[in-house]
Amino acid sequence: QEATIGFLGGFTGPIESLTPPIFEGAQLAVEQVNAQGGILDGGELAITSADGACDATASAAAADRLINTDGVVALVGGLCTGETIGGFNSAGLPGNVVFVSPASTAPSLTTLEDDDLVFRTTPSDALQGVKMAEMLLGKGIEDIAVTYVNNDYGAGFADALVTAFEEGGGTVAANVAHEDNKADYRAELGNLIASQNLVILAYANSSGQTILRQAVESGNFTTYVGGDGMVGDALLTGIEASMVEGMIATRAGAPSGEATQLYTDLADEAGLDANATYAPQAYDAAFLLALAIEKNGSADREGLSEALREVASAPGETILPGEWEKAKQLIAEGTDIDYQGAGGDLDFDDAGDIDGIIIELAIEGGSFTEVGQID
Amino acid sequence: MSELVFFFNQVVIAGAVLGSVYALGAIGVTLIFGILRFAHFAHGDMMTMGAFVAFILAVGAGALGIQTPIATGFIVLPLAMVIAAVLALGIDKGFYAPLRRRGARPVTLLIASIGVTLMIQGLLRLFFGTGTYSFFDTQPKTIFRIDTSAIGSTRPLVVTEPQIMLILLTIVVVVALHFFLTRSRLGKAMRAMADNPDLAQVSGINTQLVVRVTWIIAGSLACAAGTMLALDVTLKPDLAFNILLPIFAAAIVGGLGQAYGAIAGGFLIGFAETLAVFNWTLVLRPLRDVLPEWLELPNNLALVPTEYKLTVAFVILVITLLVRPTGIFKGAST
Amino acid sequence: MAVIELKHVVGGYGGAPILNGVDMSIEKSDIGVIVGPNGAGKSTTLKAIFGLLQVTGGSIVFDGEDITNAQPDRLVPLGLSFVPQEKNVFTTMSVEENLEMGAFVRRDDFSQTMQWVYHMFPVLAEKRRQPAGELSGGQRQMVAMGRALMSNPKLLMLDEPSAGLSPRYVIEIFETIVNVNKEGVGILMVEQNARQALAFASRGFVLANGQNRFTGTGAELIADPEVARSFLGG
Amino acid sequence: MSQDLVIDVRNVTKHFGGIAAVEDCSLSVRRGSITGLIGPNGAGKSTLFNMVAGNIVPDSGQVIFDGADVTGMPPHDLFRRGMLRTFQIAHEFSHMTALENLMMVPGDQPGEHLGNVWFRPFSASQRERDVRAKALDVIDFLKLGHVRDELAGNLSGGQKKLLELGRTMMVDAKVVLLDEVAAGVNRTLLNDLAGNIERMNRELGYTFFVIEHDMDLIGRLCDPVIVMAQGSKIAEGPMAEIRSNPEIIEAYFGSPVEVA
Amino acid sequence: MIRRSLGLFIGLFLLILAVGAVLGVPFTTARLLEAAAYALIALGLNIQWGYGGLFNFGIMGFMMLGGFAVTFISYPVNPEFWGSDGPWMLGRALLAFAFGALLVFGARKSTRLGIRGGWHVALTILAWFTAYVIYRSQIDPAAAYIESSAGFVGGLGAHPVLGWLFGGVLAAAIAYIVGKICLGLRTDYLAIATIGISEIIRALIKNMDWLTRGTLTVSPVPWPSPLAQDYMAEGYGDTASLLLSRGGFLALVLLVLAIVFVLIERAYGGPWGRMMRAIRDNHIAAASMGKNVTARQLEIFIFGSVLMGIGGAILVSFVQIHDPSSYQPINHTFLIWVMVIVGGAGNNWGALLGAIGIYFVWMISEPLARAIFELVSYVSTWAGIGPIPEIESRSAQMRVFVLGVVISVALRYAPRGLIPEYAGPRARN
Ligand SMILES: Nc1ncnc2c1ncn2[C@@H]1O[C@H](COP(=O)(O)OP(=O)(O)OP(=O)(O)O)[C@@H](O)[C@H]1O
Ligand SMILES: Nc1ncnc2c1ncn2[C@@H]1O[C@H](COP(=O)(O)OP(=O)(O)OP(=O)(O)O)[C@@H](O)[C@H]1O
Ligand SMILES: CC(C)C[C@H](N)C(=O)O
Ligand SMILES: [Mg+2]
Ligand SMILES: [Mg+2]
Repeated sequence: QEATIGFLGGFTGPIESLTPPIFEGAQLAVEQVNAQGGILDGGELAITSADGACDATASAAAADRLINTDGVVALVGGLCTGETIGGFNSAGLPGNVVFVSPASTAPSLTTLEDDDLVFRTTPSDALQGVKMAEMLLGKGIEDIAVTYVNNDYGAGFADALVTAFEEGGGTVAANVAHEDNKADYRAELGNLIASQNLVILAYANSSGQTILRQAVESGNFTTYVGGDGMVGDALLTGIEASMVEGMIATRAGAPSGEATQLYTDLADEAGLDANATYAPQAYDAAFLLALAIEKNGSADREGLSEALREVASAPGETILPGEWEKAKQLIAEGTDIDYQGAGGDLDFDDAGDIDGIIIELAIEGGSFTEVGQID
Repeated sequence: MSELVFFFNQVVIAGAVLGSVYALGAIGVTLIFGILRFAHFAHGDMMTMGAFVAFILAVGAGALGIQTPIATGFIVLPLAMVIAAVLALGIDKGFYAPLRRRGARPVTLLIASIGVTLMIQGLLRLFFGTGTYSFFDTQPKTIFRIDTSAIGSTRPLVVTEPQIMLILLTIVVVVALHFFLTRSRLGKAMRAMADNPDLAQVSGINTQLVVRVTWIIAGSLACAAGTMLALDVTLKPDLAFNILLPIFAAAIVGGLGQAYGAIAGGFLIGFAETLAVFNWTLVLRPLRDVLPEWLELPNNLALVPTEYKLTVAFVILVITLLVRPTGIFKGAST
Repeated sequence: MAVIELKHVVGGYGGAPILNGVDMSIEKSDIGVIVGPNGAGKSTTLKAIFGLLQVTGGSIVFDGEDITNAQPDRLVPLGLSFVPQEKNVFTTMSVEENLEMGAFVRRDDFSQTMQWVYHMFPVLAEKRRQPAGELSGGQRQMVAMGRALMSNPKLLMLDEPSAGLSPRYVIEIFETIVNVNKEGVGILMVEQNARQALAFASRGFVLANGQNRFTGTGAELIADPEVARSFLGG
Repeated sequence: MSQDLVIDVRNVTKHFGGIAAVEDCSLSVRRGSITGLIGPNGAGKSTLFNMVAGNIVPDSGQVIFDGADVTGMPPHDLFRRGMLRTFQIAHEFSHMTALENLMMVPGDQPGEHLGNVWFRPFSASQRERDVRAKALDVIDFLKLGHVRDELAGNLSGGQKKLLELGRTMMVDAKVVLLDEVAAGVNRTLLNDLAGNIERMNRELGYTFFVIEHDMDLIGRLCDPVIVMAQGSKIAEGPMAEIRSNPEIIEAYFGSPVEVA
Repeated sequence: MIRRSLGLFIGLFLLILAVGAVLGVPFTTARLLEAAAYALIALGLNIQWGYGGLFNFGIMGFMMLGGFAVTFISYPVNPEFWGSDGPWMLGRALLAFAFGALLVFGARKSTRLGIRGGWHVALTILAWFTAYVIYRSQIDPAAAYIESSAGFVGGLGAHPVLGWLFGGVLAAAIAYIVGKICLGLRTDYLAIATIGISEIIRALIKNMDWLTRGTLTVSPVPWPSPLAQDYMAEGYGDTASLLLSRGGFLALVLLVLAIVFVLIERAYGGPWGRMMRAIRDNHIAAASMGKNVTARQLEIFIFGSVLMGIGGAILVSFVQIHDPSSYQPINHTFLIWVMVIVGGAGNNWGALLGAIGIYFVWMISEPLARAIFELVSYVSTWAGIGPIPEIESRSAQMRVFVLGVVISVALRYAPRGLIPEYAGPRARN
């Protein structure tokens, strides 16, 4: 019996350069499932993608195609939060389809009415914001200027960060929203110079990069900080690396544990960048869905959400990235399993969120390098 | 004094740079409108395409080991402009000329140019993917930080090499264009044709030639504008499409068909955008101590919040049009 | 030798032909005047000569050269010049620039010609810097003629040059036309001020339904009672 | 005043930039007359018409129409009050057929209101038939029958002029302003037209205010004739009187052309 | 002409059938529904441009107004807001607004009191400024309060069809104001002014978080007809419920479209349409022939905008999310222009064909591009060059290319549109 899962992501639009590696992450999981015996009774697991364009409305049509034309069992995606919500509400909820987003981080997803169908393999920005605040305060940074892209992601993230930072005793000297996709942000930057520490919460392919470059050129700032949307090496094209050496960033990640190491090896083997933003999370999402389908015993949508919860959370025998054969075996035997992903433990709470790990990155020698977990 | 320098950096330089890009783009839009009577929507993507041409040339030059004192992007610009002009002629021949021959209305040409814009966008992404490129990957971008402590400022005056070049180029283009349009036979023929194509034809003006010249000018200026923009920011497939609306606004505010109008409009829109969101508190700060207690400076004294930045450009546009319905320089209309 | 010769020209605007076989022949010394009812094809005949519409039959020979369906930018340098009936000035350009455009195909110094035009129409000299769009109907007509004369044509074609002119200027325009003709420029014009025009025409053509009805000298046509009644208003 | 003035222009002035097109001009048109307006090119005749018909607002001065001050009133309101004009440069509706050009003229067509179109279609179509019949009559009279269904943009220059004139026959206007209708119209047809104008004046009581350069026509139709030069009225009287005024002859008529 | 139109519609029908066969009936139903909403909007533009010659490039703004309207009317009531001081404060802001409006109005009419020239201008500007300050002084705290206490004002919980109507009304009201200000402008100047206004509307809807939740999006917006979930709850199967629910919605939209279509066809065929064409052709002459050009253009502008508002509302109802940031000139305003021009401006059948046809092309362009790429990739692999990398991204990005080609080809062979405006004698009625 065969099964198809969908991938919904912004192949065009503001994160178009982040999307392909994320998709490859998901594909990697699917390849491994197929290489290790396939799904159910030897069927092939397929993955098919649609372009949600990081936009709620475009995503509605894309999700509709995946769900009602391609008939996918479940979906990895969307990436941007608006994309996930748009796709889910218009096609996911009516179609009773599980969405596992590897990247939608906005807090608004937590409260979405979803019939227990929406999950994510990355922690909410409610966490990332707090962690970022703690990290900055820990480094002795006492005042920041924040600029965020004016969407659910940026606004939610900024909100969490600012609250936490102020509660922790820091000063937010300026907090300015900006619109995506402009050629020039010098004016916005002019309103941010009240602090020398600039926090940019935006997408690397779009405003994030331009703002960073123009900030560097203006010479008004000394420290640069970015959120998950900024962590892509595309960010640094056209910026003299030495000027942003030491830029700090955060994103969801996993501690350097066994699972992460395993994934890194797998990715290297497949010729993928193991550090690509949200690629591990996408891998996890796809792998989890495969496990859930296996657990559910059929390529039906019915019951998948419970199955997903079961395979993802403790108790159970630990399954690590790539261990499909073992997992399949255990499921067949009726043993409970607990997937420990490349991006963390992945124990879903009631809202389908995970309590994840936020890692710190820094630019060293012209590219992002992991510094370690923020605790 | 720091405040003044800050103002200069934030408003004068930024506005001039933005204004120059808008102006260079808007000249092409306005000339095409004048001669061919339609709003050329693909102009933004012609700019991007031109920038990619320059980029390929620059990379090629780099690969050949050619080292240049100023950024290679500038050195290759003339060649890139020639290629862009040829491409523009090709686009006209392929997509607009057949429609003109069949006597299509301006709006049809406008929609055709939307078609062209979509095709260019698709092709650019096909060949260059969606990533960002920079002219300054291999060579550093020179940033001049002029120490202004002499006038008592703690901030440097910051201006980059591409910005200087861009402003210089704009001046050169403006002057050259002025002489071309008012002195040369061909320039006058262009104006005549913009005015009354049938009569121009009757006067023995080779209208085909005028159309070709228009595309050459528009194409090469688009290339220059795109390349300059890419040098100033970065190169990506949606580089100029995003500034298409302000460019059109500039052309319209200036008066369609009026080259000088386009320049004025470009700078008007550019400065409006930067001024509207400029935070006056930063300039007024030295007055902090003089001001009475009750008149405390708020944190943000910008005319509008930054999210309404583009809105300001359009409000100016609408108001200008209400006062002068065909733009500052009394433009043409179909 | 005829400066222009039309042989059984057939043509139109894409639909049914408007000209159904027009014959015409003008010497360099001639003033030819075409008259006829509205919609007869008079303007169309001039446009056909000037390559502004598709000629599907017959031939047009100018100064010994076949110019059937030739484009205007080839005809003007040959010495053909045309003043259309409507929209015949560049409204946004100054009067002077309008005249310059008339001399577009000339490479030599045309200031003499321009002086001559200003001399003929003193109003234009006064308004030389003003956009032609701001002139009164009659003034525009003068600009249009001036523009056409600037190319030093061998044959000047005029579509109702006197329309909208005050009597005094009608007279002046006609005098100018006669003078221009004396200097060796053939004239072919359409006129509704038919009596006045035929009075000095050496060739007259009455066109109706895209065909020649009567041909003769101006005086002959005026004298013909049939022509007078049907076409010249009694 | 003993005379019944339907149009009374009082001291109007209109400047375009630096040029005074009309300068402190006063003139009037008697009800039931056919008043001519002549003058050299650029005298300001058309500009004056534009001000009377509401297409241009005067800089100063007043326009009185039928006893009411209508200065600056938009053209469509003047039309409703019974004024109709033609244009020197034909203003046809080029993408509509000749017939439609005429059919759109009558005011107050019920079918021009969406409410009637949707909810009272009968009254609309009733009127439509009448309008059409009338338009067909006018078309025939103008000898435009063969181009009835041709787009007006494709008509010859003179045919457009005829259409322009035809509009005035579509409605019962109190006053009709004709701006050089004769220019470009075949003389034989023009004779018929002149006859018709006279008839409309006599039988239907139309008042005509006519700009014309064709002196035969003016002479035949108009009394009185007003002469304008450089933006203001310089003379008024019957044609014979005007013709004999040496100043006007010099400025306006010129001497006949010598035959080559 | 009739033959050709019929052929084109049959072709379109076949295209839809083919899409249905390849991509499934539920998918096709949904796209057909959206296409119908776009058709409504295209008809609105056809009225404005095709009949009225008004170069409206602010379609997106009116669609957004419709989207906002239906969200506001049909989204469930937010008790947190109504239980707080919010309504109070909003009421005050509303009063302040009314007061401000009165001030401005008064200043503009001050000529009656003999205040003229420079003083009049100065007074007007002062009135505008005072009104702005007064309004801001009330709305800013209200907005901040609502955002922090209740999130946003929520909806009214009424039936979505009421929301569509309100979308039309709201669009009409704004169109009235815009028209009053801008309709004096000619062609391209009007175009850019309306683009400007739609950008302003977008900025407002996107940033008035207290009213619209701005970029945080509102969902799910309710449907006017039963949802698939409802049918499922009644025990229908998955596919059946989906078909039933979408079919129901589609029927409703088609009904609206049909009514609108008949109404405007009627109007256009008669004297009203003739008058509008006359105004479009030559407004100076039309005015001299007694047509109140300004009023008529305003009428037509509002009429068209109402349809845009309703269409925008239907689209939001259907996708169930109101996301102000997903509105882009390129796929709202320009796409609709493409529909009307390719279809045939001035001809309602043309606009209908163009809207549905272009929308379907747009929808299938991605799978189509992907299929082409896969073929090429297959060939290149076979030829030893290797497969095309990143097929998914590239094909997603190529969809714009496909649309571009379709536009160019269509215009090349039918410059006046597939079913052009009929100019010539109209049937005797
Ligand atoms: N729109 C305008 N802008 C500037 N000047 C104008 C404008 N319209 C007319 N004029 C000027 O006003 C003067 C009067 O023009 P008007 O058209 O009224 O003359 P007219 O008496 O009708 O002449 P004609 O008999 O040649 O039609 C002319 O000198 C003309 O140049
Ligand atoms: N552009 C056009 N397209 C189609 N038909 C046209 C076009 N121009 C003119 N016609 C038609 O051709 C015929 C002849 O027109 P033409 O302009 O030659 O007449 P004319 O003899 O100059 O008349 P007039 O004295 O009124 O200027 C008319 O019936 C007219 O309807
Ligand atoms: C891919 C990510 C940058 C998406 C982002 N975290 C969002 O929620 O929108
Ligand atoms: Mg003619
Ligand atoms: Mg006049």
